[in-house]
Amino acid sequence: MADTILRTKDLSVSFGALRAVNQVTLDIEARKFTTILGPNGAGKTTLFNLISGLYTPNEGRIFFRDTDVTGLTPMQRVQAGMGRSFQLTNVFPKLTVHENIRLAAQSYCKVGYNIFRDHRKFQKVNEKTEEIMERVLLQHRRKSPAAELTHGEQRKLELGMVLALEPQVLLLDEPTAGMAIEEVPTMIDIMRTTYAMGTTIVLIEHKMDLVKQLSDRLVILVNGAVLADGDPAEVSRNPEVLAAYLGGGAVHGSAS
Amino acid sequence: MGTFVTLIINGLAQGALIFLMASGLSIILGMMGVVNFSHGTLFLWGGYSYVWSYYAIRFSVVMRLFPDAVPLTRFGSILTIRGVQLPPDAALPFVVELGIFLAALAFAVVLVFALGYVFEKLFISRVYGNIPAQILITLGIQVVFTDLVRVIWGPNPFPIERPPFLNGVTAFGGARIVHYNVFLIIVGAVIAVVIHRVLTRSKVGMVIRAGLQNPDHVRAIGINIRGYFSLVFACGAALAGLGGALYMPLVGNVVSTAGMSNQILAFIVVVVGGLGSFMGSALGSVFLGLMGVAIAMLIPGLSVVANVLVMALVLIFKPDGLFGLAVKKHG
Amino acid sequence: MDKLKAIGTINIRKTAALAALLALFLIIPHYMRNAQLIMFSRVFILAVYGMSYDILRGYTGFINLGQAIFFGSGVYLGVIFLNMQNNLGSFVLALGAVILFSAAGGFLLSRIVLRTGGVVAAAMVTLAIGEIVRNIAERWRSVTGGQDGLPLRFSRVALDPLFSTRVGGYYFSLAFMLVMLLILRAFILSPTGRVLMSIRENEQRARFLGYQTNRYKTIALIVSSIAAGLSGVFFAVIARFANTDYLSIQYTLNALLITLVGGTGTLYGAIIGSFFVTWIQTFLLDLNRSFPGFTLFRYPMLFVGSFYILLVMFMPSGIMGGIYRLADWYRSWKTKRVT
Amino acid sequence: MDQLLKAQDVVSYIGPYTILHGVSLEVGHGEAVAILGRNGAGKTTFLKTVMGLVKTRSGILELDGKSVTGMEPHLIQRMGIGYVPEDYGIFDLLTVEENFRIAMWKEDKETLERRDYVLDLFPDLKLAYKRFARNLSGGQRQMLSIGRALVNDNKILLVDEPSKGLAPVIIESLAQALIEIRSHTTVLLVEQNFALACAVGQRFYIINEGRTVESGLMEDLVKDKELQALHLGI
Repeated sequence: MADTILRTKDLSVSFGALRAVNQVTLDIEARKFTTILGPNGAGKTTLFNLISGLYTPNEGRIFFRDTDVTGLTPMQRVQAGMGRSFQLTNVFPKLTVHENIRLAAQSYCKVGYNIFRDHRKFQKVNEKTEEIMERVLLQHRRKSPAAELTHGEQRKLELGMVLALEPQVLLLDEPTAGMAIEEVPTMIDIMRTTYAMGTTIVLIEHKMDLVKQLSDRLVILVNGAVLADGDPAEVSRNPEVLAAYLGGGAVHGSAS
Repeated sequence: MGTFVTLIINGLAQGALIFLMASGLSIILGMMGVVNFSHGTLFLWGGYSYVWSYYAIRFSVVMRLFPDAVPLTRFGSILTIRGVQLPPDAALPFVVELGIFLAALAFAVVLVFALGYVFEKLFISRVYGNIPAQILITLGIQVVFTDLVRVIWGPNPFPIERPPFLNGVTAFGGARIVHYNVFLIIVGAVIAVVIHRVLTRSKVGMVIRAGLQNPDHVRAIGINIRGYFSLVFACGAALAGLGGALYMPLVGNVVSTAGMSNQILAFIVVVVGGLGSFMGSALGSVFLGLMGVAIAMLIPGLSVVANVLVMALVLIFKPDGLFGLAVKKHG
Repeated sequence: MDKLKAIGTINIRKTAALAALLALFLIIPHYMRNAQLIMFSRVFILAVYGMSYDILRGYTGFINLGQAIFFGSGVYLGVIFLNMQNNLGSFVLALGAVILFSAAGGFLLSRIVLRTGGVVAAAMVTLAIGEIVRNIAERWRSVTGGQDGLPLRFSRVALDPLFSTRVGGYYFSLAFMLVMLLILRAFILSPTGRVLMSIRENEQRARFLGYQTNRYKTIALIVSSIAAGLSGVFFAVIARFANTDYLSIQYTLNALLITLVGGTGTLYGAIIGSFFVTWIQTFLLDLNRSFPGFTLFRYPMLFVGSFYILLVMFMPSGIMGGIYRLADWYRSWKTKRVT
Repeated sequence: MDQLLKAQDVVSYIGPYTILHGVSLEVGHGEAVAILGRNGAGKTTFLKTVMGLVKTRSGILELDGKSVTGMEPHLIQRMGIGYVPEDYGIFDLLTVEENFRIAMWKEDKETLERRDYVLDLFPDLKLAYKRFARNLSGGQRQMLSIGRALVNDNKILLVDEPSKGLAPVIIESLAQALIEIRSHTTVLLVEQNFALACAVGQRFYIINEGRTVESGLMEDLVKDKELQALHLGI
């Protein structure tokens, strides 16, 4: 059964004269792995920012599980079950890995408004934290401040924090960006397990090779609009897509 | 009707004074991202140095022209402020009085300009980009230099007079028009026009407008924006100094707490008018001046809290200020 | 295993040192002159005031320039209540009143300040509000005594015997500081405290973890206001006098200076900061007494303020921060030598 | 001495983070060189490092044989670098004319001639000359940014991702303009749009993880599909 968990309808946003996202209508199916691909500046991250509530659209609506979430704050969307990771690593740099994940787990367990009990005494939070650290393979770095992690480890931490919130839909913005090549496979593994556990994943990626082996569906975004949408193998053979991806169709002829 | 006119003129005069402070504060905030918590001190230094130099110059001029003039009571501590009583039927010619007044104003403005320049070079330039440190350091300067005023000129308030040629009242219809207030309005309007022209026409203005948006880009096109920072900060200080110098004769006595209370008015204007917007601070000043006078007349008990109340309401209902930001910064 | 043992010994050593320090503080008052007793009592109380500020600045990064509103109101409420009835009951009433007042004030302040979002606007607004409150207090002579201030009418406070002497006051202040230290420490170690820390680090991220950051900031503001208010009530008993200075920007500056000296984000630092600030102010006061002709000494804020400016410029993480950094450096140097 | 811009093992940092780990490249007089690489590889940071907007920890950065490390950005610019930042660096509160004037070192005859040349190159700007820059479209902003960097007697033009967020038609006209510009000015171009990079650049460098990993002639890269796939993800 193809039930839609996340839906955007005619979503548009402009910054000054630039129309960054232009009439995007997308149905994201539950428990599917959807990838959004596109050249730099195609509006992928902007689309995520609209969906997660960081920007307000000029036109269009966003639905999550049939509820209109267009007017909700980012925080309310997180609480509703939408999780997102950031393109630039966005963790708490001075706190340890354990504390970073614990904060996310604490939010999931909803014990934030506890003023006088020691934070270490919440069994449920502790268990959750350990579980997530295991899942993103960071147990051995638990005491390191996040700022001291390698870039790849920070990306895993970032993902771990999102996972701790147990979102129903996971928006991942280039989780492997800037990662050393040897670290990429573990990241893919983490995404695979998460997907296998029943989470719907929407991924923004740049690397075609990585995308083909993971996704059920491929959406190509160019100049803020959907250019192609469908089965990964098919879409990636689409000549229009190839042209766009290799340069927006511009400057052919003069390239030599 | 007469009362109404009086009220408007008084309010506009108040607004002009607040504007002198708020415009500098607002431009500095918009361009450099610095909230100058020492702005009130600069105002105070403008006031005291004007009063001191006015009396000092007048004293020596009168003593030279009229050897039988009588020196009057002295105020002050390290530096003293001494009045002089002219012999009966004697008066200084208008030109001389005007000269003394302008010289004292110029002295105050130049001194405060220099003070602002030194503050920027010595303290503020070290903490650009570090907002908490800016707040803390300028607050420290405020406390120290306000106490320094008390050390130099004594802690007690004392009365002063306006220059005689501005010290009149004209009855017009039912209205009592205080000449000094009209003078303040003219000064405020002239300064507003000058600032506006500088901002829109000159190279300095271009750099300021560009810097409001992104100082890094200005540096990357080959402009030493740090130099402009010092200049703009010092000019903002000079405006505050001018405000202080014109304020003291208006209220008729010199108090060392005037710096802080006027700084707070300026803060309220900047918050109400929208951070970093020149037009906002101009309109906000006029608004606050008129409102202050109206409330002082209608509900005197409320006058202390009214300003803060307005600010609180604006923040609750329109957090970006009544007149919005000139530039929305992205990110 | 070795590591665990090492942690154990450090803990035992630490506890022993703390116990010794506490014993010392319990014994010394019997060997001190009145002036020294008063000074130490002030140190303890101002330490709590400093901690209240640290909760804000150190744990949320929010700069409140109206903190003295709560401290000063505490002093006034203390004097007013004790002037009505000079006993322990009325002291407790004053504490209750100040908790209500500070909680309400902190909440109102958060409504106004948190709307603007920025540190800059918040600082400007709190400064304005603080000055207006002082202004009102100055004009409301029937209650506050205006610029003359409000003395505690009974020269000897006929409270609990503990309280009536300067030694009693010392113990009261010490106990107050210890209790507040435990409470505030528990607050910081609570889930709420952790969230506050994360807000200081990266507020947007905290929001994306599903935390309503403004609510947490409101909680921090209220807790901090209450702590400041309570320290004000205790201060009233030691100072035996209330005036508008306690509401003024100078007293906010004192709190800032305490956290600057002690370093932010460490409650203990406030104790050291408070020692330092109280000592330097007492020292300057003595100087003024010894050299009455010298005008400069009549303005202690001149020196305090200059010192403060230098501190912001050259030791932004505070004296304690500097010491921690030295300790870190020493530790790494030692391990480097071992390996 | 015949290298105009020379970078050797440049390491730069922002706060506690090291961004560039060792970038080495050379641009000769009159050359057009493209820097390629994936998102977040450090291309933009490299240009910012050249301009002094990002601090250098170690390494050599020279323009025309003179070291520029540790210099203030405005002094580096005055040594003869025209810089077109990623987000255009256009001042919204200034008119197009003022955006030109603020960038001019002096308003002499040659400078004004260069400005007129730029206005001929980008006729759009001529039409919008008295308008405020905030009313310009994305493409016009890019043109203004490039044009503004040309009004001074620069030795080299640094252009950061001119194609970003622009429509194909506009990218095409930009490419024509850049090809025209490279005939008289040295150009260092950072670009992700491979076609544009190929059209403008004669030589290339690839940056990955903050390091230069490959370099060569552009025509060789066009043929080498394997290298493209490895570093550019295409």
